[in-house]
Amino acid sequence: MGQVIQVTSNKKLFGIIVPIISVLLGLIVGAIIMIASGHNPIDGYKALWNGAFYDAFTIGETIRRITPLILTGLAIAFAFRTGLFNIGAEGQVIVGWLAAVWVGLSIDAPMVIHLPLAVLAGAIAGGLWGFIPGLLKAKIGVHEVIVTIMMNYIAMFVSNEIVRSVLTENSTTTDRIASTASLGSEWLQSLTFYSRMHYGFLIALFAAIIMWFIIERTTLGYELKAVGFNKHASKYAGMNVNKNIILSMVISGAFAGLAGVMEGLGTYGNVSVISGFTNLGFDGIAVALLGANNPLGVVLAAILFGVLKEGAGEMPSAGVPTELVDIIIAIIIFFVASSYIIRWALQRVKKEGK
Amino acid sequence: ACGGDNDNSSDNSNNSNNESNGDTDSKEGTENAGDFKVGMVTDLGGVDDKSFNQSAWEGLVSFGEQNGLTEGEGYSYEQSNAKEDYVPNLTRLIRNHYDLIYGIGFELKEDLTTIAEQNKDVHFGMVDEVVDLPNVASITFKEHQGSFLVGVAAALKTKTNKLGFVGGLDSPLINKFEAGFVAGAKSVNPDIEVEVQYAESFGDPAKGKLIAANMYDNDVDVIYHASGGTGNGVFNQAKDIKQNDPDREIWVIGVDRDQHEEGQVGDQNVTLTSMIKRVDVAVESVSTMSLNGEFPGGEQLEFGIEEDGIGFATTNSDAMTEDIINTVNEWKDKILNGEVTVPATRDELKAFEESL
Amino acid sequence: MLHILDSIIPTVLFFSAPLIFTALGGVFSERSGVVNIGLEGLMVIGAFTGIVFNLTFADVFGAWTPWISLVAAMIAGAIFSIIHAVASVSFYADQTVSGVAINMLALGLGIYLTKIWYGKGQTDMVAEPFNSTTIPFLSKIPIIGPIFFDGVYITSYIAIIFAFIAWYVLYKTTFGLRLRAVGEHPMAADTNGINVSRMRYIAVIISGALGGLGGSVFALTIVSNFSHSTIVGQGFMALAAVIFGKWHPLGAMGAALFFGFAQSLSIVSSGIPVLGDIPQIYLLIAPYVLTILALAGFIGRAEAPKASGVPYIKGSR
Amino acid sequence: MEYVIEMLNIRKEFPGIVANDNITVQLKKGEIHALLGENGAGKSTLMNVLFGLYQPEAGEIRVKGETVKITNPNIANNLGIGMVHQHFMLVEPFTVTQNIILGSEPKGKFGSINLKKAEREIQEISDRYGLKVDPSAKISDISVGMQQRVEILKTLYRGAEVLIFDEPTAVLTPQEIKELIEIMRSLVKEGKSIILITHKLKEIMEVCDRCTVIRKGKGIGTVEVKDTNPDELASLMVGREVNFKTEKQPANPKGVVLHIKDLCVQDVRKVDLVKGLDLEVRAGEIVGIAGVDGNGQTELIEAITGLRKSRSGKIQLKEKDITNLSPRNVTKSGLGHIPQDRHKYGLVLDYPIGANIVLQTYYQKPYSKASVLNYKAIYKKAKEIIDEYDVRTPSEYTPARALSGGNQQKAIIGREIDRSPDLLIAAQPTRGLDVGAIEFIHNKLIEERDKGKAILLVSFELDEIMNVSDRIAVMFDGKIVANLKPEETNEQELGLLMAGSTINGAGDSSDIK
Ligand SMILES: Nc1ncnc2c1ncn2[C@@H]1O[C@H](COP(=O)(O)OP(=O)(O)OP(=O)(O)O)[C@@H](O)[C@H]1O
Ligand SMILES: Nc1ncnc2c1ncn2[C@@H]1O[C@H](COP(=O)(O)OP(=O)(O)OP(=O)(O)O)[C@@H](O)[C@H]1O
Ligand SMILES: [Mg+2]
Ligand SMILES: [Mg+2]
Repeated sequence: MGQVIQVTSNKKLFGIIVPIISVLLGLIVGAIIMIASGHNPIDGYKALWNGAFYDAFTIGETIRRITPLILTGLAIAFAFRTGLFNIGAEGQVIVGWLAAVWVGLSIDAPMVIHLPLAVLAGAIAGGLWGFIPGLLKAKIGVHEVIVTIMMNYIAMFVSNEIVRSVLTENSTTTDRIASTASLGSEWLQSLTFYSRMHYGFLIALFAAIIMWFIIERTTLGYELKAVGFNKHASKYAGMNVNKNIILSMVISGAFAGLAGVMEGLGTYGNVSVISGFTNLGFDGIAVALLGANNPLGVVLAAILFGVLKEGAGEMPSAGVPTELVDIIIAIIIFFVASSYIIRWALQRVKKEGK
Repeated sequence: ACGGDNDNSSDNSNNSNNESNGDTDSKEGTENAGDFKVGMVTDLGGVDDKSFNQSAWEGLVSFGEQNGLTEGEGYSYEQSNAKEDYVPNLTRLIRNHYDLIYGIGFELKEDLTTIAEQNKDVHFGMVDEVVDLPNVASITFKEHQGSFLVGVAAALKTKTNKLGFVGGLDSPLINKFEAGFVAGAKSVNPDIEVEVQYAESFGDPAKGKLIAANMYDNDVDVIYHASGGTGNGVFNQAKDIKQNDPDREIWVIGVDRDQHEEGQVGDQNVTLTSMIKRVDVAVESVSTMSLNGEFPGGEQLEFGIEEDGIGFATTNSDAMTEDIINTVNEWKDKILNGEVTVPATRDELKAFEESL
Repeated sequence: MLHILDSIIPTVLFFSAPLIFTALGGVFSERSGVVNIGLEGLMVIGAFTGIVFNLTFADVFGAWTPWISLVAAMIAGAIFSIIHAVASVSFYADQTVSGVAINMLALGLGIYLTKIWYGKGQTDMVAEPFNSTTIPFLSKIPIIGPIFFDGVYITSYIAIIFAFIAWYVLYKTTFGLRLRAVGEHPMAADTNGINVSRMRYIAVIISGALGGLGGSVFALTIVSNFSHSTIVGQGFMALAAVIFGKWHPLGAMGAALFFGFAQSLSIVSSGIPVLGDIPQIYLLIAPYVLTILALAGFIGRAEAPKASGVPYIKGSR
Repeated sequence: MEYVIEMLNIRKEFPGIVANDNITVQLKKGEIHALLGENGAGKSTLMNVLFGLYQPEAGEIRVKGETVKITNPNIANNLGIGMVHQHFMLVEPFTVTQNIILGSEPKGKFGSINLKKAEREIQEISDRYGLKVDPSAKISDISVGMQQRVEILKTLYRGAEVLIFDEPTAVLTPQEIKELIEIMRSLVKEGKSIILITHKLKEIMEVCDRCTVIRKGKGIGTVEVKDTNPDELASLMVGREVNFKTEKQPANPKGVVLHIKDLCVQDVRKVDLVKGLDLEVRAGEIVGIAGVDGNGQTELIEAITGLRKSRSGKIQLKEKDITNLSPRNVTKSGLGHIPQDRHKYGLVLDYPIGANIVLQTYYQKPYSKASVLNYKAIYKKAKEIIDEYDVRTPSEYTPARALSGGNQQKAIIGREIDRSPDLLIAAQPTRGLDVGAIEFIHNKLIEERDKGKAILLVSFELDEIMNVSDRIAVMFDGKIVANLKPEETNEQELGLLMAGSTINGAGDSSDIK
């Protein structure tokens, strides 16, 4: 028994230590790369820091950047927990964005009705975009990876078309949404020197709690995880496997749709024709995996990710190309994924110590 | 007035942002602008996009050098890697007390508007879009005029009477290119057909190549592209055909700047001409106005042929023969003296075609 | 009709070739039990290497440059993929995570180095890209000749030949038998004396080489330079082809050709009078909708190699 | 005496457990040596050490007197050691031939495989030892018995002199067991030596020369089989007396609980495997279904439990028609099911054992309220069942995967019985379990019967059927062909019935051949 308890407490400890070590290693490798390419890593990192935390404005922008990443991270993590790989968060973001703005533009209502309605529209649109691959997976067994990839492109083209021919008269950007549908806040903006920070971060954090609650506390979460682990046993136990697969994709899509809502009702207040993907969905994959597919992990990973990405904007002032940050993030992910080797090394060190 | 020659040199001069070459350059400066600071925020293309970001930056560099400014301090740019970078980039310049800030490209309109509303004491230049604020000078171009001229050139060059137009995103801006081009071609010969396709992307060379392959296969012999990186595929396809069949007469018309270089294949060149948008001229002139205290705030400056803001390239002298240049110039004069009003939208184009 | 084929087939071939190469790489990797969503990143490395090599050595190698560039890209892809192999085979990393990291790292590194070396976000155009050719004799065959052998890229045919070679290797050789065994039941392979780790390393490195090849073929036949927008999503399309093709080399090739065909068709259609009246949006989404329909309609359920995605830890149960 | 294999003082640890603690086994040339021990005693571990899959922490291995280090299976193969694993090591989508030659393929041109040569060699070996296989069949399409023969062929193909069989008979039908025993005998005759792990003492008595007993990781000793008897072996292994003949009072059947009428069920390939079957099970009786694997038992159970649609016919549970209801509704109607394949159906291996205890009831009170789980109640129940059914696990939070097969089975049985269903279907409930565990489970089934529950037992073990059932229904070709009382029949008769003969003479036997 004693043995077991020790193992689990070790597990918790490693759960904290491994990411920290990984981040440090990532930064060290980043420094080495900077030195190798003739830059001063101290200047580089100072710039990175300033880019993310220089003043209230940058902090506000950093939070703004983190917000949708939390949601796409949750979306992908949620699907993963059910054994599904949702590469389609990207498309779900796009349709969520579009739907939220659509409602934001076309309805006239007081804020208490308008804003929730617009938010909901985005979540539903994202959910719908997840429903299709979920349905095909459940009923016909079509691999969700292909369908979600295809749905991304469809989302982009359809959204562009709707912006152009439904929401505007052949223009590339819609009007601003009514203020009754906006997540923006004078107060937050005045606090952060007109950054685009908006109340969406509360939605994102709330979504993380929701996901935690669904997955860990509800019978639905129990079923979803069971289906992810073992379809046959789930069927034996009387669960509706197909329903769970579809539901999982729908919920996942709804989270991603909410990420689009953040952009549509918060950051931009409109929707534009896009010529390429937002990358929110793809970055969400990294966030989810870095966060070990659990809600708290996703929030932390999104923070790390957002801070580094936002900070990167300042790095050229030290002469360092912004892409250094991508390299650093990739290396952090590698080390987290290869935590086995870090554990192994730590255990070695511990043993030697004794 | 074709900008083709200064492109090559500027490619090299602005290409390193880590080692500032401002020190040596500033000595050449004739006057000193004191602590005047001017910056620009690129859209997703970046200052080396061989397109209007690059052109704008060349304008700033030229302005800076002439006024003894240092790169990175007196004049600089902020590169955007994603849509969400626009605001932080604009703000970074404001925080560093820039006096004049350009937003390059229509995508920045919304964000620049917001920031300009919040910073009424800072001057802004909005390139390619119109922002109606007292502290913003809107700089737009009459791309349809330039497109009209290259349309004329294409019509003179084509042997099959079939032309192609490849657009990036189907948007009012790119429609302007389309309308001008079609109008120009049909003005020369109303029987000319123009095949129009949009790739729905400025960065999909594979699609560009597919579209070009299809067009050239359908006897189109001149393609005008207004599609950024997608155009790479168009050039690629034209060059490939040329390489295999050097005698086949097929052409590409470049956009924004002289794309002669892109058309080189062996000792031949498939770039017939390019529609040149002198963002550099515009940026430089607005900067100068601002330095001299004549900032055209709240105004919409439309750079066209007249303002020397739009032109066409004649670098490929083998293809752009004297005759063609002369005819194009005749049409240019007609535009200048108001004899021809070039359509800028599809609706205007329809009317224009009916009037032919 | 013939004319349409005549114009579609060559475009299908050049569009599909990079996908075929990369998807074959994916097949090797996944058949050995290592999920590889890093295909996109491997293509990026290939495109980057192919272009940089071409730019640097065009003067040295002349007309041979594109070919040697491909080899360089294959080597670079192979080396780069070792990272994925080390993480997912030796360090038991979650293979999806490692693949995501590969994608980020490749793009970051490619652009970073481009900026350091060229001082700008994109390279110049290469002087020695691939050009299409007309294959002597074959192109003279009536009907088929002009459609299949006139104005095509040799690389397209190499891709198809590679698919058959891959099929042979996977299904007819001892190496292939072992590789597939490792992907289905690594412990069984282990008890039969097969070195599971080594097989997986080899498979991942092959996928790196083929992904690098795919990326460089894309860059050298279609784009001619390298920038952040050179490879955007092709790797994921290749991944889709792997699954669409049911993890079979010829299936993956078929899927890649299908994608190319759907794309070409949507472009050609807008020139055909009857179809030209269809609103543009339907043509734009047609390739993707067609893929989903094809999957739902005829292809249906596909089972991945059983052990794919699962690190093999000796002695675990 | 010369030993072919000596494992001396072997110690093997896993995190938190010593699986082998100073065990010594010595194998003589030409003998069949049994390895006996409870579930989790460490038998498989010891053999995996010998086969090079695990490295021992201490101890020595000698092959023909020479000390060797076996660091991987390749070395074991080269030393002439072959192993047939407890869980088969076969690549399902591959053919028999491909599985056999994998890793030592005869080479052809261009790196290809010389299949002709391979098939010839396999044919030779298979003729020599009477191991019938279909070389071109896919593993997924052949019977378990043939799969086992493939495993044996694999070792022989590699020239094994010493064969390790890890619980080979657990998954075989009686007929197949008979064949396997013949095969082992012929192997020994050819000079091979065999280590046999089995829980069936009868088999040890029948074929083995000596037997080494392991208890809780420790070597207890080696005995000559001819000098011992099953009772002694059992008590050596468990450390107490074991009662083989299940004690039970005569049944007292009441009303009909399960009533099946004219049931037809198809398998995946849309072939009828249950063909108009009629069956009744009453409250307070155990009905054992005897039959050779593949006569529709699996399909019958799946149809009753709702896992598979039936094509026609009617299934009634007490008063309720449960034909083609969903598994959830069937369960709710009062059915418990101990599935044949515990890993596939019985457990979510990645869930804690505690979470598995509520696999069918998680949505009910008190385990959840308004869809919110109540972990306290869940784990309280889990603890109860773990205690009552003697499930050996570090805690109720341990993942089910970490438990030994026997303990996993006990947890499943505990879960199913605890719900107190009117009808309990027990499919192969004791497969792979040690005698102690079997005794325990049989007693539990009888206890339930005595509480007035109906029990349907499906087993390929005639012993088990004879011992536990109150009534035996013989299933052949998708139908119940006979209803018998265990006291009034014997194994011979059952065997004949299961093979398709009718009770009185050769009436139907003509169309069965
Ligand atoms: N890979 C492993 N990691 C950790 N523990 C293990 C591992 N393999 C076996 N064990 C543990 O070692 C002990 C011995 O297991 P082993 O499989 O050798 O038992 P066994 O005697 O073969 O039992 P059975 O009759 O059920 O097959 C058990 O407690 C088991 O849980
Ligand atoms: N607080 C708790 N108390 C008791 N049992 C719990 C508790 N939390 C979770 N469980 C049980 O453990 C199961 C697995 O939960 P757990 O969160 O450990 O899963 P996991 O897949 O390991 O999650 P994670 O990714 O967060 O590590 C749950 O489904 C539940 O049955
Ligand atoms: Mg065992
Ligand atoms: Mg066991």
